[in-house]
Formats: sequence, C-alpha cells, structure tokens
Amino acid sequence: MAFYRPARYQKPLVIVLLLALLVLPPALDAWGQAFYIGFATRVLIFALAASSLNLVLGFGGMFSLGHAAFFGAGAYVAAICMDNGISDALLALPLAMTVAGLLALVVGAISLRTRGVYFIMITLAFAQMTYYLFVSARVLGGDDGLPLAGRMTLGGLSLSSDGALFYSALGCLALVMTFLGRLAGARFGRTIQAIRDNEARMEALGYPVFRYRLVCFVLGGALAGLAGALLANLTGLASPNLLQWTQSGTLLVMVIIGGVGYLYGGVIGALVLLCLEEVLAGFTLHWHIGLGLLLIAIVLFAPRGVAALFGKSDG
Amino acid sequence: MAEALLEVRGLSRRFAAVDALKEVDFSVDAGEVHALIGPNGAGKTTFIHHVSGALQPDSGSVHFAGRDVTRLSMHQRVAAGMARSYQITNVFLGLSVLDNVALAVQGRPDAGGSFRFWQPVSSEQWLFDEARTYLDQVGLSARVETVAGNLAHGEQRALELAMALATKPQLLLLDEPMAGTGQEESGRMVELIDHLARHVTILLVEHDMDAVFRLADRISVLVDGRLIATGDPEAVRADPEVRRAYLGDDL
Amino acid sequence: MPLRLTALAAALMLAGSVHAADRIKVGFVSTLSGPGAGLGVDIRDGFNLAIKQLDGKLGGLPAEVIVADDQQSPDVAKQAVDKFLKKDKVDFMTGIVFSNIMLAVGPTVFENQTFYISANAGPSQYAGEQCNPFFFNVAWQNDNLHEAVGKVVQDKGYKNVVIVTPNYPGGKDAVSGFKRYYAPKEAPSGGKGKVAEEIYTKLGQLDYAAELAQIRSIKPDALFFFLPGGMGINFVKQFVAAGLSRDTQLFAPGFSADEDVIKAVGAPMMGMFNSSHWAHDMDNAENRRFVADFQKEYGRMPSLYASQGYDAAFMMDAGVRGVKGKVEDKAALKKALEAKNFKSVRGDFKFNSNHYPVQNYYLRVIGKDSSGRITNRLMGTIFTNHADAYVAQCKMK
Amino acid sequence: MTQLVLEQALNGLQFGLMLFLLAAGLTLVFGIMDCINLAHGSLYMVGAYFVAAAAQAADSFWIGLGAGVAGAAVLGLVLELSLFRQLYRRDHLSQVLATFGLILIANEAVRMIWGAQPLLLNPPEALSGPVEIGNFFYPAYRLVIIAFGLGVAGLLYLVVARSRVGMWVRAGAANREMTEALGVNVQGLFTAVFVFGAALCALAGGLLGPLLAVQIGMGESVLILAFVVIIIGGIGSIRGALVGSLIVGTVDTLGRALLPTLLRAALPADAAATLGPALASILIYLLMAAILFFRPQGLFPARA
Repeated sequence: MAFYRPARYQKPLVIVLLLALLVLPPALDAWGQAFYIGFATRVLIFALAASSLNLVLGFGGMFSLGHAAFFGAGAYVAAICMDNGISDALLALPLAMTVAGLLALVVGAISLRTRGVYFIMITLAFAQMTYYLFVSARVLGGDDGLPLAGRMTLGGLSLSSDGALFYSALGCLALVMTFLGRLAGARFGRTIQAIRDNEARMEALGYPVFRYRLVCFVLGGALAGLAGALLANLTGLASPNLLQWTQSGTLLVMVIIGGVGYLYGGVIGALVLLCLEEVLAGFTLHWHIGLGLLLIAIVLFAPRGVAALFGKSDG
Repeated sequence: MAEALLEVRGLSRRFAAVDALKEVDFSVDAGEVHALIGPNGAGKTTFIHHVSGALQPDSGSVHFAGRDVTRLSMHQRVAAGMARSYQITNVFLGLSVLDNVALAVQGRPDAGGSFRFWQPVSSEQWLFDEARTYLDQVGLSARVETVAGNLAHGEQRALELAMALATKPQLLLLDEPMAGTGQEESGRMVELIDHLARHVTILLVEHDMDAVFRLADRISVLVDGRLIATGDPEAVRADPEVRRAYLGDDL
Repeated sequence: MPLRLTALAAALMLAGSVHAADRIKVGFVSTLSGPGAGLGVDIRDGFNLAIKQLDGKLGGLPAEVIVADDQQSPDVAKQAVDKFLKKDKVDFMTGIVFSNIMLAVGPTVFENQTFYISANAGPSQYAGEQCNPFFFNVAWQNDNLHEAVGKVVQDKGYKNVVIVTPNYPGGKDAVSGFKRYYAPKEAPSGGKGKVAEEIYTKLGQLDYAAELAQIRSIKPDALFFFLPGGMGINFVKQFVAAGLSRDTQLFAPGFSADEDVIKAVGAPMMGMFNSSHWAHDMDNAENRRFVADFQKEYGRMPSLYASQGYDAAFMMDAGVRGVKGKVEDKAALKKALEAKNFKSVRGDFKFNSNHYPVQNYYLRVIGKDSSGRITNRLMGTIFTNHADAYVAQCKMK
Repeated sequence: MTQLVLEQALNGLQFGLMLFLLAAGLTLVFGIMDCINLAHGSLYMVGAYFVAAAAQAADSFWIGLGAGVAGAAVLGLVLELSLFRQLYRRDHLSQVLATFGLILIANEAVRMIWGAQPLLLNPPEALSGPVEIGNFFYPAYRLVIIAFGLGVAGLLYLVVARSRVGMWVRAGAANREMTEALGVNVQGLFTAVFVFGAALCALAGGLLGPLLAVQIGMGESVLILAFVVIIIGGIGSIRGALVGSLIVGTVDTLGRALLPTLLRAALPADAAATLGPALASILIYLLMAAILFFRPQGLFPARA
C-alpha cells in the first residue's frame, strides 16, 4: 500500500461539513428534534473511537480486537474523576487518555511480541480480562458500572446541556482528526505505514519496529480513552458493556465499512453504522441479520480484501 | 593488516536435528570485498541472517567494528553500521522510488528519529535531496517518481542497493544481488558493486562465479554449514577440497 | 440567532405538551432477553392484560404502550429511557425489573418530571433519602419479602444459615432485609442463630458448582437464597442434584419460588417455604378474574411479577381518571396516584409517605394441589400492614 | 478441606473437559486452515438450541443430544461449503469481519426462531440426583459430562495420533503447503475437520445445556475462554488444547473457590473482599500472559 494522501476535494468537504455541524444543534432544536442532538453527539464520539482504532489498524497494521478495553477504561476514569471532585474536562479528559494509554502500554508490550492470529486472540483475551477486572471490582460498581453524578465542566463552563456536550465532542473530534491528518504525513505516520507494509524491511533499515508499533498502539488506546470519557458524559454511566469484546467488533466494523487506512474511515463508518442502526431498528427488531449479511457480502464480493472496495490495492 | 571489521567466532546453529552452521570462524577486513560461496543449501543465507541479527546463534559470537553484537537486534546492528540487501527483492512496492530511499535516510540514527508527529516530511527537503544522491549512485535518477512496483527487476535490485547505502553502512551484506537478473543487468550490477566497493566494505553472497571472481578480494567457501576454505580467489580456485565440493558445478 | 431559535424551540415544546392529553403514552422498559427475561415478560403480559381489560384505555383515554428491552444492562436501559422521554415524550414509565437498572435511569426520569410506577424494582435508596415524588412502587420495597423470610426462619428455630445472593444492590438489600429479622444482635426479636456465610455470586451466573461445594463444607441447617429468574432455577436444580437438600432446608422470597421457577424445576421444589405479598389462590374477586383471564390469555399460571404489572396498569388508570385526563398537571396527578383508587389483586394496601406500599406478607409452601399440580399454597400471614425500614429517612411531603 | 478441594477439582475437570470440546475444533481450524473463526461460539449456541429443541420434540435428552449434534454437523457442512471455503485464502481482516457477521446473524436468527427467553433443558431423570463417591455426594450428571469429555479426548487421541487421517491433520497443522504437495485432499480434509469441530461444539452445548441455560449470547463468553486455551496450548495442537483446557478449567474453578478464602487468611477482611473476586476472575488471563511471555508460541506449538 502507498502512504495515505488526502484526496483533493477532502479539505473543502470537511470544512463545509464542520460548518454544517456547527449549526446542527440549534437547527434540531428548532425542529423540535432535540433528542437527535444526543444522537449526533453519540455519532461524533464513536467517530472518534473508530478513528483511534483506524490509527492502530489502518495505519499501524495491528489487528487489535481489544480496543474496547481502552474505550471503556476512559469512561471509568471519567466516572472516577467525577466521584473525586475532578469535574473539569481539561483535567479529567487528559487523565482518561493517560490511564487508557498506560493500559494500552501494558497490553501492547505483551501482545506485540506475537503476530497474526495470535495477536488478534491475545488482544481479545486482554480486553476480556479488563472487562472481568472491572466487573468484579466492587469499588467500580461491578455489573452496574459507575454512574456519573453529573457532567463535566469545561474551564468553568457546564456541559450539562446536550448542545454544550455536542460542541465539546465536535471540538475533540476536530482536534484529533487534525492531529491524525498531520501525523499521517509526518515522520511517525510514514514510519508506521511502512511498518504495516513490510515490517522486516523496516527492521533492516534500522527502525526499532517494536517501539514504533507500541507507541502507535498506545496513541490509539489514549484516543479511545478520550472517546470513552466523552461517552460516559453523554450517557451518565461508565458501563462494563463498553469493555465487552463485541464493542471492539462494532468499532472494527465501523472502520472497515468506512475504509481501513483512510483518514476519515472511522468517521464515515461510525456515521453509517449508527444511522443504519437508528433507521433499521425502527423498522425491525431483527436488523442485525441484515447487517451480518452485509458484512459477509462485503467480504465475498471484495476478493482482494475489504480495503480494495475503497479503491486501494494491497502492495 | 587492519583489524577485521566483522569477525565471527565459533558460530553454531541447529535446526531440529540438522547442523545449519557448525563452528564457523569468519572475518571481513575493512575495505575488502569478501565473497561467500557454496552449493545450494550450504547455509549461506542462514549465515547472513545470523550476521544481520535476524537469527540468534546457539553458540558463538559476532563482533562488528570492535564490539560484540551477538545479542543485538537487527535494527541495532543497522544503527551500528551494518546494512543488508535481500536475496528476494524486498522494497516497498507501493511507494515511489524516492520515498523508498527517503525512508532509509529517515531511519538513520543521525536523522533525528521518527517520533515526529506534526511536521510533514514533505517539508524536510534534505531527506529527499540526500535520497537522490544515493539514487544517482545506483543509476536510478531518472526513475525517482516511479512507483517501485513498476520498476524492472534489475532496477528493483538497484533500488535495494540504494536503500542499503542510504543507511550509511560501514559494511554492506549483499545476499545474491544478481539473483534473477539477465545477462545485461548483471553486468551493470557488477560494475555498480565494483564502484561501491571503493567506499564501503562488502560481504557478498553470490552464485554467479564470474561476478564473484571479478569482484572479490577474498573468497570463503561454505559447505554443509562448515567453512572449508578462505583465501584469495586463486588459492580458493586451487583448493582441492573446494574442487571436490563443487565437482560438476561451474568450477 | 441561537437565542431566538431556543425561544422558538421552547414555544414548540410547550405546544407539544398541550395536546398530549388526547392519549396516554406509557414507556415500558424491561428485561425481555437473557436469564432475567422471564420476569420482564411476566410483568409485560400482566400489564398488557390489564390494558386489554380496560379496552385499551387508561383513565378513559386511548393508551399507547411503547415497549423496549433493556437486556438487563443499565446503559441499554438509559438509551431506551432517553428516547422515551425526549423523543416519544411519554406520560408514564414502568417495567424495570432490576434495582441496579432502576437506579441508573431514575435520575433522568425524575429530572424530566415523569411519573415512574415501579412494578418490581424497589431499591432502598428510593424508599429512604433519595425518595422522589415521581417514583411510586406498586410492588414492595426490596427488603420486605426477605424480612418476611427472616422472620419465618427465626420463628422456626434454625441456627446455622447460609445466604446466597447476586452481587448487586437488590442482593444486598435482600441480605440486610433477611438479617433484620434473622440474626442474633440486630434482630428485634433477638434470636440465637448465626449466619455462617454470605455468598455473593455474579449477576446472571448459571453454574453454581463452586458455591455448592462451599455450602457442602459448611453444612448449614437452612439456606436462604435470592436469585432472580433463571439464576434461581439453575440454583435449585443443582442444589438438589448435588444431594444438599437432604440436610439443608431451602427458604426463598416469593421471587425465587413462583410459577416460572416451579414450571422449570418441577418436583425438587416441593416443600420449599417462601414469602409473598400475593398468591394465585388469594380469595378476592379481582384476583380470581386476573388469574383466570391470565391463564386464558397466555396459557400459563401468572407469577407475582405478572400481578405487579397488572396492578401497575390499574394504578395508572386510577391516576389518569383522578385528574380527568389532565396528566400535565403533575401536582394533581401525584395526589391522584397517592390516593390509590383501585382494587389490587393482593387485597387492600395503601401507600406510605415514601410512595411504597404498606401491606400484608404471607407464607407460602410449594406442594401439590387437589389436581396434582405442583404449585404454591397459602399457609398464613407473616406480617400485617408491614412498612419498610427506610421510610423515616424520606423527607418527601 | 480436602473434600472441598477434591470436589472443586472435579468441578474444574468437568469445566476443563467441556472447554476442550470447544477448543479442539477451533485449534484445528486455526492451525490447519490459518482461519480465524469468531463464529465458533455461535456453533456452540446453535448446537445447544438444536439439542434443546430436539430433546423437547422427542421427549428424550439422549435422542435430542444425538439429533442436535447431527444437526450441527450438517449446519457446519453447509457453512463450510458455502462460506468458509472462500475465507481460508483471505486475510484475517476478512475472516474476522465475515465471522463477526455470522455471529450477528446467528444471534438474531435464534431470537426469531426460539424467542429471547432462555430455553431450559433438563438432564435425564435418572441422572438428576447425586451419587455417593467415597463419603460425599457428587451430581451424577456432572460425572456423565466428565465421562463424555474423557471419551472424546481419548477418541481424538486415537484418531490424531494413530490413524492416517490424523497424520494428515497433524501434517496439515505443521505445514499446509507441504501436505498439499504430497497429494492429500486438503479440501476434503478441511471440510471434515470443520464439520467435526461443529459437532463437538453442539456436543458441548447440549451437555452443558441442563447445567447452564440455552440462551442467546452463550457462545461469546465461552469463545474467549476457548481462545485462551488455544493460546496457552499452542495453535493447531490437540494435545495443547487438552492441556490448556484442563489448566484453564482447574485454575479458574480452584481460583474462584479458594482464592478468596486464602486471601482472607493473609489480608485484612476488607482488602480480601475487594481483591479476591477480582483476582480470581482474571487469574487465567494472568496465567496466559505469563505463559506467553516465556513461550510466545504456546506450550505445544504445532509449527516449528
């Protein structure tokens, strides 16, 4: 695969979209559809989470099925912060990222010693371990999770209205996407993409491959933690469900639907999947069958791998 | 005589019940072109893997530029000044020729590391300028923007060499650089290696005996995991044990 | 510009609430899948039966019941409740089985000033300090049935008791309720027995091999367990299969010894004592009609959960009737609900100041009825007009 | 205390052997076909539903078990021929995506056919009580499960270690290309292994049905445990799967049963109550991490 390069129309498109999102909450309010502000915030947060997985999977080539662990850990840190009086997002969110990043450091340091099917299964197993650890710890609320007494503040500004949280999530997503966009073209981004394509050659060029992979894995984990902390603010609960491996699967499906290794793949995937869920779940309780068939169809009719659907070829 | 740049002492490695390498003592002096030859399956590639750090020996040691590198990983040895090319072409097929070499420049210890997350590489002109000089050396300056996957086979081999050079090695490990090249291409490759040999020490593994005898200052012969002879080309050519091992072969 | 839009939105929302009273929307969120599904399904069926008997109306207005499955997960429940409140703008909510889920969604519901009529979950928090004008419980406070069992175990003279319960708020309420009436020190009646071990399992656990081995090594004379739904079914089956029923008498609150469990376990349940505020053989007109219609409609015996769902619908009906359909007048609706103008299938009861019932609790035993069917039989009254232990902490007027 | 430990060890053995039934099929599919199959847990679930439905229809547990296992084998055959055959050559991303899709379909299909409530399966009447071993009682049905597990393990040992088919299977796990080059009908071998794995899944699901509950989602948590078993044992190795299963089964059961008690002896009651359950529930994962650290290929790697 080649290095990621943004399409020419991407920048104006993103700016137009950003402007549209800026007026979305008052517009929804005016339509009497305020409920959908929460839904839109959810999409933004999952876009962030899926993008963090895309960094690890699409750019770093690490097939992790345990990303939900970091996502969920971020949510728990947010809840614990609120419990202990740290309600400023400027402090709590970086804290959530740090803890999720540290967790990723431990998981990555062990898992990245392995390859292929082993790596997939081990990340999965570690995520499950995190799940059990959180569920069985009574101080963390066990099966019930940790409720948040309220929402965070942003430097004195309350995020308790749905609109305020929406703009915070939008801000976070915009910052992260800008960062990821820069990263893709910077030394680090080129390094991890090259490692994805040919690990042995990079080693032979003198790159300490393990270290770059680990940093990429940790970065992805920290960003997932950020998304988790935001989600806990939206739902008011740090739930063990966020840690479950099916959540990792959902994030994975988002990235793949949106485009692996394409900067906005996670964002598009989150938007498509959550909207599909919202619309289809209204028609039939059994919409999962349709989704499952869609996934299998994608695999069967994209013989050169899923990424090929999006105009890329495996080198 | 100058001190050996690379010195291998008593290197042994078993796979299952087979001795892949047995008590190999071997050295490359600074400035020379040292060729390693031997029949198929003699253990040449295994040997290169141990020198480059892709594999770890059961016993024995590898010394490079006066320091024991036996336990160092591959990338650490590259950083210490050892570069290799692969028997089967191993470049980034999806990237442009220039990007391939720029990656190699960027990976060098003196390039400042790759933990840079913000500044675009496209603004670091010097990486590409330097990459171009290596491409000049291997004769690929006309193809810098071509995607590596679209190069001819011989050009890809040359690109490999440029990438190896870009790591500024003291020692270049070339694993069958002529493999799969046509008559004309291999002629050009021999010239190229001959040219490079003025700047860098080379350990050459090769089947093409014409090339070996044209390029090598010294030749070592590996048979069944054992080093049976080392010496200048004429001595090796005359060595009875070598003749026996190669009976029916090109020699 | 945003300011003007917000004002517009507020006006629209006002307009929305004015014409809400042409029908009554009920948001029914309950556990309808997984090991706890039996409970939710019974509540739903009981609720729907009542709506059907009321000709699809609540207080004379057409009723619209929107059902959601919480999958026994707090965050799924929260999403569903959010939708009910913000999108569907329901007038009442009900259905939640498990206290942990109730506690997770309660704040949102109350903040939105929507009345929640609990047909099951009765956490101690909402009976005491966190009691709320918008929360009514038409079933019981969590501790009550356990208190009744504690009293029975105490009275029957058991001395060495093991408690098994899941590790969640309802489970902890069960232990404190049981020990309020069975324990040497805290017990008002001052018993001599002891609690040899409190075993906490995972919520939703189905294999009890490890716990049963532990119980075997303790050799208690009585075992009190509170394991809702499929958990209890498996526990009793495995308890009997392990041969523990020879030395240890089983006690449970009515939840773990009702028709759903009896149907699944069968003969091993015989002789088990349990407590309940309702029994299918209670003799009053409302109950006879409920039990007969339920069997006709669904082809199975109703459980106490079904009776609670049934009562919840009649309570809403009475409330809406009391305010003549003007459900947006919250103060009046609260008063009408507190008045409890309906006849419960469990006989008479009234609401305490914390909106929890003051009612009788009965002892039941499982045996064969005249037709040879294994079922519960009413044995006697354990408590009369029993209130919960937390009402004093409730500051609500 | 010894009696308690003995009983818990039996429980661990029972749990471990059931894990083995799941892990055996999975490790071969991973090892020989280099295919990651997340839907293995769904086969376990669907198999259990087949057994429960057949047992209800026939009013006999044993007939139900036989019919359910046969049904799952047929389902496995259909899946192999229609889907998995296409997946073997694909990258892991495709395999994970497709089998994740299968999980979604299986869960929803089961919900449509059998409803969201768990099905209850009763053991045969004769086995519903306890038997006396030495001086304590143990559930007869759990003993039967242990017997089944040991039987299957023995049978697999005979087939894999002694028969020609077993030799192909082992060769396939060690080096697929070589086996193909030697003229073994690898396509047919794959199909057979996959179908066999599906049947073992249903057997485990059916046997555990009366102890647990036949319900949606039952396959997902057990799938991860099977993964842990395979990681510990080494991909592609039946022996590794057996050893891994027994390790996981025993460590998990004994950890849950004894760790809280042990901690209570060593730590203050408060700390023990917090730490005990948490530590017990992640014990096998810590074990896995430790084994991986020293042997990244597992205890019995099939590939050199």
